[in-house]
Amino acid sequence: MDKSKTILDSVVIKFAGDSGDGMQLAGTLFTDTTAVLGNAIATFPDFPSEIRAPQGTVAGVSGFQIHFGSSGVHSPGDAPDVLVAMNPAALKANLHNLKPACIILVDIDSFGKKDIEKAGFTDNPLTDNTLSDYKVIEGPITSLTKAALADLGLDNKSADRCKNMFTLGMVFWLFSEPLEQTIQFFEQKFKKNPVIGQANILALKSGYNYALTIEAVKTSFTILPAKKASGTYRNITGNQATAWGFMAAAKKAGKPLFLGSYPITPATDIMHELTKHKWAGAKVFQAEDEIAGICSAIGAAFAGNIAITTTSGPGMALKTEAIGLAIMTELPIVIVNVQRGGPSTGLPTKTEQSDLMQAVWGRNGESPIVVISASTPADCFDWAFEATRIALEHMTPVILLTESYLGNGAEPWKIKTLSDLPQIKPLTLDAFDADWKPYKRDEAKLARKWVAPGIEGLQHRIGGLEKDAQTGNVSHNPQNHGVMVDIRKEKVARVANFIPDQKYKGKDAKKLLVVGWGGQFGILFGAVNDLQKEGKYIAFTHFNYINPLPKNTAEIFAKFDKILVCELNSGQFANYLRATLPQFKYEQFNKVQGLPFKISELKNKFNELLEEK
Amino acid sequence: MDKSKTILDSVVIKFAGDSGDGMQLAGTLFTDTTAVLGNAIATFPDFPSEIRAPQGTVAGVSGFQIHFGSSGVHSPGDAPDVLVAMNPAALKANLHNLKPACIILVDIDSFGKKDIEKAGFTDNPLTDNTLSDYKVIEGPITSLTKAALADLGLDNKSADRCKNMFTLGMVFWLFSEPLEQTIQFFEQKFKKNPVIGQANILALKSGYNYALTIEAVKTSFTILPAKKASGTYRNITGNQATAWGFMAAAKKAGKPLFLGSYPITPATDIMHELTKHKWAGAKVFQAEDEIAGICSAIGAAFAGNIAITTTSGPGMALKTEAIGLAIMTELPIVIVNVQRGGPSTGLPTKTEQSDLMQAVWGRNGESPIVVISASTPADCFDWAFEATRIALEHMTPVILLTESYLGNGAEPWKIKTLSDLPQIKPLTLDAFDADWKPYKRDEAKLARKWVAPGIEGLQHRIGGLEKDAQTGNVSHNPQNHGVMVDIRKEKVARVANFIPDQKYKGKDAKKLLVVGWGGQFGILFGAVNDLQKEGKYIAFTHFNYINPLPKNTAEIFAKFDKILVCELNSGQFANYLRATLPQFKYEQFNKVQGLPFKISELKNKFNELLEEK
Amino acid sequence: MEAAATQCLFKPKDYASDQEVKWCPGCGDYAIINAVQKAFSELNLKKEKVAIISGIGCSSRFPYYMDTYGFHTIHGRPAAVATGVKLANPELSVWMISGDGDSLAIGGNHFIHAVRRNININLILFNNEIYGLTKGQYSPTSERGKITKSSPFGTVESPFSVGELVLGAQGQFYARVPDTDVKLMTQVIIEAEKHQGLSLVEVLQNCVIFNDKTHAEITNKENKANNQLILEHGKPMLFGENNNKGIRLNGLELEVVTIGENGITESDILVHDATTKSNVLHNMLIQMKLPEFPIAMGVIRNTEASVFDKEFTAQITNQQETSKLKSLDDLFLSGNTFTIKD
Amino acid sequence: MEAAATQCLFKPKDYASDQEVKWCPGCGDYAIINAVQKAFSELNLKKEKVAIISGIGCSSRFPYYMDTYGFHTIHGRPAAVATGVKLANPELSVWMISGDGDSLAIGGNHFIHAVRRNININLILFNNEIYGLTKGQYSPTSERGKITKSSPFGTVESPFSVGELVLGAQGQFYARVPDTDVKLMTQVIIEAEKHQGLSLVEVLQNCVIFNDKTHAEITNKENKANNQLILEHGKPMLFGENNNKGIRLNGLELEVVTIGENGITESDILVHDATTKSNVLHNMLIQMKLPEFPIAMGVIRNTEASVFDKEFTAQITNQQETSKLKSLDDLFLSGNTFTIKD
Ligand SMILES: Cc1ncc(C[n+]2csc(CCOP(=O)(O)OP(=O)(O)O)c2C)c(N)n1
Ligand SMILES: Cc1ncc(C[n+]2csc(CCOP(=O)(O)OP(=O)(O)O)c2C)c(N)n1
Ligand code: SF4
Ligand code: SF4
Ligand SMILES: [Mg+2]
Ligand SMILES: [Mg+2]
Repeated sequence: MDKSKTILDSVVIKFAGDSGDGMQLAGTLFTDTTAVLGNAIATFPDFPSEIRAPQGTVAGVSGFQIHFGSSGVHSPGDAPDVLVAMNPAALKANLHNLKPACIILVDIDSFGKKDIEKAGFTDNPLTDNTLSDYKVIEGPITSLTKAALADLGLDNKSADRCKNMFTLGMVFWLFSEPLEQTIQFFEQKFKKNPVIGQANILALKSGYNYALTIEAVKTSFTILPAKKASGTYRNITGNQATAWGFMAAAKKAGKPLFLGSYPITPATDIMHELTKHKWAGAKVFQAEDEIAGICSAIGAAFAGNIAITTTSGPGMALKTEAIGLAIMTELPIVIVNVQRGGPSTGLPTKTEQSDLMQAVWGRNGESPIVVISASTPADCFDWAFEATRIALEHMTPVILLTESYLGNGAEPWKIKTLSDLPQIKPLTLDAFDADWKPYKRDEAKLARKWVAPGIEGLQHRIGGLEKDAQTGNVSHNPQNHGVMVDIRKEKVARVANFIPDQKYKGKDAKKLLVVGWGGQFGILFGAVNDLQKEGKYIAFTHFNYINPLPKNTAEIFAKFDKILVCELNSGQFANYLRATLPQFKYEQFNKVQGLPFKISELKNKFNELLEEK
Repeated sequence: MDKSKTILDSVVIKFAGDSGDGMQLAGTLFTDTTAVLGNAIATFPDFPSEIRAPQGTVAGVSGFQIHFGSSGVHSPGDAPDVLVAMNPAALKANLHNLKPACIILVDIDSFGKKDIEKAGFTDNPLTDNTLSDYKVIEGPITSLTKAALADLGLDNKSADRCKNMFTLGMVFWLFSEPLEQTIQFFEQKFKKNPVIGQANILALKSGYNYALTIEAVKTSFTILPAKKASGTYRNITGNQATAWGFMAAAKKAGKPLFLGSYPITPATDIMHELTKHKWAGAKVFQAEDEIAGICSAIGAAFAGNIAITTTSGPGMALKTEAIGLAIMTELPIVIVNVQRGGPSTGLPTKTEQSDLMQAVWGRNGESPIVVISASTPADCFDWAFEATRIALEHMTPVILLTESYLGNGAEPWKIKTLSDLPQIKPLTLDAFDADWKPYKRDEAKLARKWVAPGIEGLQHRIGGLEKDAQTGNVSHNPQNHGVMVDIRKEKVARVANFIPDQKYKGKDAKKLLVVGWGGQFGILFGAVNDLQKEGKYIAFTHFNYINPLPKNTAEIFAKFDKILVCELNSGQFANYLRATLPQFKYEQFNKVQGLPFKISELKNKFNELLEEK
Repeated sequence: MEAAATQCLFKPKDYASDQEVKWCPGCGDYAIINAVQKAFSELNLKKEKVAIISGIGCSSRFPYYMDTYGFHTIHGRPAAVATGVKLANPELSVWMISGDGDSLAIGGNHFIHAVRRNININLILFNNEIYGLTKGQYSPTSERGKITKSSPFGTVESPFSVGELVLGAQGQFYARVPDTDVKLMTQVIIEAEKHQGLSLVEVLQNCVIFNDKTHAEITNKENKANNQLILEHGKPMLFGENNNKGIRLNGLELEVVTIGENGITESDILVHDATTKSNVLHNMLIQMKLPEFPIAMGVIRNTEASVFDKEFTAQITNQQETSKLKSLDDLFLSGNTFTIKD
Repeated sequence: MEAAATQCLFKPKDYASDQEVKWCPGCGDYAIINAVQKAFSELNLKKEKVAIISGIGCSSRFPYYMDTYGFHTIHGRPAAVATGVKLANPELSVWMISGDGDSLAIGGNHFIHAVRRNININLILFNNEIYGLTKGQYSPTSERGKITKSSPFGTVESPFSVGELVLGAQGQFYARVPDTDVKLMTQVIIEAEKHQGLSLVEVLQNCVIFNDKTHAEITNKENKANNQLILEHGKPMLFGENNNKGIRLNGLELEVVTIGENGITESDILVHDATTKSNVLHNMLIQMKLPEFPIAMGVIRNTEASVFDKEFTAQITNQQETSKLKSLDDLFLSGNTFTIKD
């Protein structure tokens, strides 16, 4: 049977089900295939903080949203065009946020009376009028999966577990995507347990065939490949890209890589990734807590390694004191904060940008530090690399802010080879030099030299007490303290001389400048882009360098009538800008719900400001 | 012999000597006597971070400066009128900062060749022209002390230790002050070791008599008592006043007082003071670290005690995460940070105001907190009381910032009796109430009720995860999170409805408003006062409430042409104001040398701004 | 919100809160909460007199599920918070719930200090030898060589032995129980509450998701008779399917012997004394490892010593009774004061 | 800044830096630095191969006074920093200097973890049973009842026993020495450096200012023969003025006996075996207290076990040798990739 095809620019699919339903895997496998087809993609996994939240409840729903297409994919999308709902709770959790005429694929086997009640519906949403505006595809997915696997002799539970692949097969059919890559994945992954591998493959194929058989929707869709720069791509999450960026930086700096870290959601995957790569020399130390994580990194930096520590909000709080030590001793370490919802334990699995103040100012004493942030899953690679470069070439600790949204999100990464990347030149001194003093500085950067133990004649001592501006010996001299406070500040400020100018998009737009930072780049870009296409006077500038700001920042701000700072917090970057460039007036658009922006809510706000006189 | 007397308004004396020379004691005893005489006083102890820094070196000099008089005593003074230098190092350390025609009292016994070299002089400063501008009183203090005590049969070391009292005797003579109180002190203190007590008393008297005999200076001075409000006074340090303020607050709130703390300079004395007063029910828990200090306080607050934790910069850094927990659980605790020089270990015995940003913004997530600061040693009592009041009446953690300069400094305190103090009304619920919910709030303050374990039927659970706005149960709902972020912010903001208006001094002065906060009050006041007397258009406003700011702050700022924020850091309050009240332009005057401002440098800056067009 | 408690005794389920329990199906934590509720019921604890303090981890969600006062604090710090609770109100029955990561990784310091101070708190340590909540990294109790998400090539660290650490920190009460034996757990928890001072109950807990069957060799139905020695104070250390194997002291070493073999009789077998001050034998029992020895279960050490919160409070009471100062006004006016008259 | 080192052996004083030593006159720390310099000289350590890491406290000023690489870190964290140093460069001889507050109060967690991991670091713990630098508050090793600035009515806490805590945390090397015996200190420090894994040297150090004579009963000239048992591996445990008192095992308890009395001969006396895996007797020796027993000094435990930094490094080397991936380019291009052509 042939199916008529609709060719679409882009589509948003959301896989939703119980925590145990394997939605994250289904979503990831779909992403991998669609990425390989050359689509632009952006993903957004969203799951509860319990390991297996109570079955069948809305609180237990785990979701994976993917936006893919040939163009216009700047974010995982505001709302799905296609919702996969493995049970009533998954339906309930997403009902308030569906595109009109959304396709909803449900497993009717899981719509028993009890399930429906557990999800908080009073009636069966499939039979009352709840879904009348949508196209619903009902499939007895659980029973069909079991039937399909009947011959494999699996226990009930194992068979049941394959229903996500049955579903995925149906979705692949919907979007005319091939099964090969997913099949390979299972062959590879279950080499040692081929029955399970086969079961998944069989379920996948059965789902595909079932969709084909019932002609699940009148039309099925095709998405043409995106017009991307030529090159070789792979799909990558932000946390993986971060890990790889550090590995690349270590290679390009010619020093061993050390990570001292303590597990915390959503940062742990960076450690998981790095620890796989001992073959590349990565030294990964799982410390007893976050303080030991950063302190071991400081020790490793003192001993000449490229030292990293990774964490999230509460762990960052614990590292506060030790960051001060790194500032005082002017050792090059990179501190990664994959931000999550706060305060306190907050919303550990949700995204937020509310640790900016903590990064910039959250320490005792005058303790300036370089702060930079990544803006897409894939560019976490570049910003990890850049953070390391700044740390090593300016002898300063650097904070790299990413977000849960970036760390867990995925997009295609145009693969870099080592030869594409610039050399990093750490300020090491590798042999005796009679002129050297521990706190003597180079003139341009005000950085001191990096002298690791082992070199005859260069023995020296550093520490957290204020130090003499030349010898580094302990000094309680008041003037010297004043000098050192200024030097530490100026050293960080001068990083601005070694970074590119800030750019903005929207040449002739004088009316409104949208300012963003961090992981909301794609969404902000998308929203501004839409309005620019409508011919609105709107421009967009996105910051990755937070402290110091690029030198031309004021110049850009001066060009616009209104400046609107959009961020997932109550206005932290806006406040930082007020303190740093007080000559401008900043409007704010904020959201603190543990969720990314929606393009629609941004456009509303932009239009509002554009219409104001 | 009669001595001619000069009557002075105020005088600055500095006692300086080796760490082992007992200068802090001499200074304190002088202060006590002069306070009892009714003088206005302000003191500034300044000592090295080593317990016994190397004898005879400048690094080892310990100083105690006291400013006393009948009027104009707003600070410990820029520079001494009288310097006591027990050895060449003490002279060297202070030479750069003496009033013209300063009187210098030296122990010539300690001006041996080696001593002189150790201090870094090339020649003997007593015999070259170094001191030609000053009036030098040379006394063989060491040998005279020994001679005076010869009959007591003391060992050499013990006799030597009394030379500070010999010196103090001389100073008492200079200022026509009586010895009685000091004598009583020694009788009291050495009850069990009367020989040592007698030795000190004898040394004191001998010094007094020696000064009288040689007529140390042609004239000696008399300072008339200050015109102070009538009442009973005592001398008090900031740390002691802080401890007492908490004790008073606990009494007025009718709840037990709990302190969880870990020793750290310069905050430890608050704990030392409180732990003496177990008779008053103070529960003082010396924890294993700062984290346990605050966490035990949070536990105590949960259990219904008035809970405090005290620390300084690096310890504050360690408390960051737990402060977030107190914010999330909305428990009333007070966190005292006696600020010292930073960053990192920094300058542990020096003063600074550089932890403001950390207090206001230094946490992960949106974590608003009340921040207030004390401004004189004695008013630490009031601000500790007020911090407790706000914590209990608004169910919020409160940060109280003091400074090394306040904590160790002393001044007369007009003693309050418990009946002078207002009642504090904690928001407790003491019996079952069917309407109660853990996160239900009162309308005016948005505070929840304080329900300590023990009440039948009110069992409930709190924690660091985001919570439902009513029940306090864990909630991952995005909208609820947004609501809670706003409530926490608004709750802190509404404290502004329950505090007095900000005041300023200088009615008709539209030109320049000097803005200060924290412990530099006296010095700033003095400097502004001087210029106001000269008829300059200058006004002064000093902040104790930092977050929230008093409601009329913008109103005051709007009255002035220029606003100058003066603080001992690189501009933290100025930046905070820029973020909070961005409609004004703020000039800065900053000093980061571990030292308080000088009135002279402030006046220079003020005049500069006043003269600008 | 809770209905006012009635006067009658509580059934175990009366201690359950209205919140849905959210551990994974099959998690060992369920058995522990059952045992705690049973123990509370047998102890007839008043719900409002109980404060349950936890850190962060799967285990630390525990207080939400109990209808007592509860506090889910921050990772690693429950011992410090619980110390504050107990000192603030020594009348409360204070329970601390924590995981091997929470108490032995990040919280190790507060843990050893709470043990050293011997504060009267009951600490139930859910030892699943893994970080559950963060999805499966090795913990300080994971066995050497363990492959986890953060040790794909096996760990290169030796684990803590909880009991040895507790004794090394001057611990006075240590018990070990498997999550499979609710009856023993219940008994041990009751003993813990009765003991004055810090009572440490280590539960060998199974994490079905990230570390399934770690303790299986000990807890499996087939092995448990031979692989567990259930200690009872005053009873001989006998175990085995036929209860005929026993522990004998041989010099400074323990050995497993069989009654009836080589002339061994019951009188050769050590009798357990949990209350003896010396921790030498307690340590040896804790150190027994498979396959040579069975694993010692039950209350291994239960000794009397000064209790921190008691002495802390007594010192205050003593000062209140003996100090000359009676009011803050006394204090403020003591020492050197001076009066200015109008 | 340092002159280039020459090839010849170093004298003890060659290890001194140009910074003035700033401890109080009479402080026990002087003896310790002397012993360390002597030991370094005897070990012929190259100055540039030594990294000395300390926390905060009087004791922690130590690195400033040594002409080696040094790092005066933050309070309580030297074990974590030292761990990073050693893992980053296992070739270095890493020394950690710390106080009883630094390592057992705020730093307790890193301390027990460093011990557990058995990382090859030498840790010298200056135990003056007080917080010196902050001017005299009680520490976790202060004896119960101690009156200090923060305990005007005496403490109500039991102290840690350093040795017991070390063994409880799976420690493999523990030595105890008084600051009065530079010779013994030197020997012990040499042993510590030779031992592979974490070597813990507890020095009973006198703080003349805030805790003078705490250890005097043990260290006084008059008492030391009777009050110290200096252990040597392979030697009988003899002590006393006439070296005729000894330690005998009696069941599970130690006792002091006198040779020649009640038929006791040298063969009754225990012979010290520092290297035995079992820590039972080591623990008993550590627990000996005055007045019943002398205090055990010298190297009490010195056993071989897996060394963390060695295995950590070996795992990396092993992967480097066996992994199919040889360059980052290999990695980046592995798995699912797709190519877009122009
Ligand atoms: C300060 C901080 N660091 C890290 C985390 C992340 N975290 C949460 S629970 C946990 C470990 C859980 O292990 P365990 O205590 O053994 O409890 P389990 O989940 O196994 O019951 C970690 C590392 C956190 N929440 N806070
Ligand atoms: C984070 C932090 N907390 C507290 C302090 C204050 N402090 C410095 S040293 C010290 C204790 C010193 O005791 P110990 O480690 O025994 O060293 P000692 O001075 O006795 O040699 C304390 C509490 C600090 N510097 N940093
Ligand atoms: S992850 Fe493990 S410990 Fe956590 S709830 Fe699930 S089974 Fe239990
Ligand atoms: S205070 Fe004590 S420990 Fe510190 S240097 Fe002085 S004597 Fe030594
Ligand atoms: Mg665990
Ligand atoms: Mg000490």
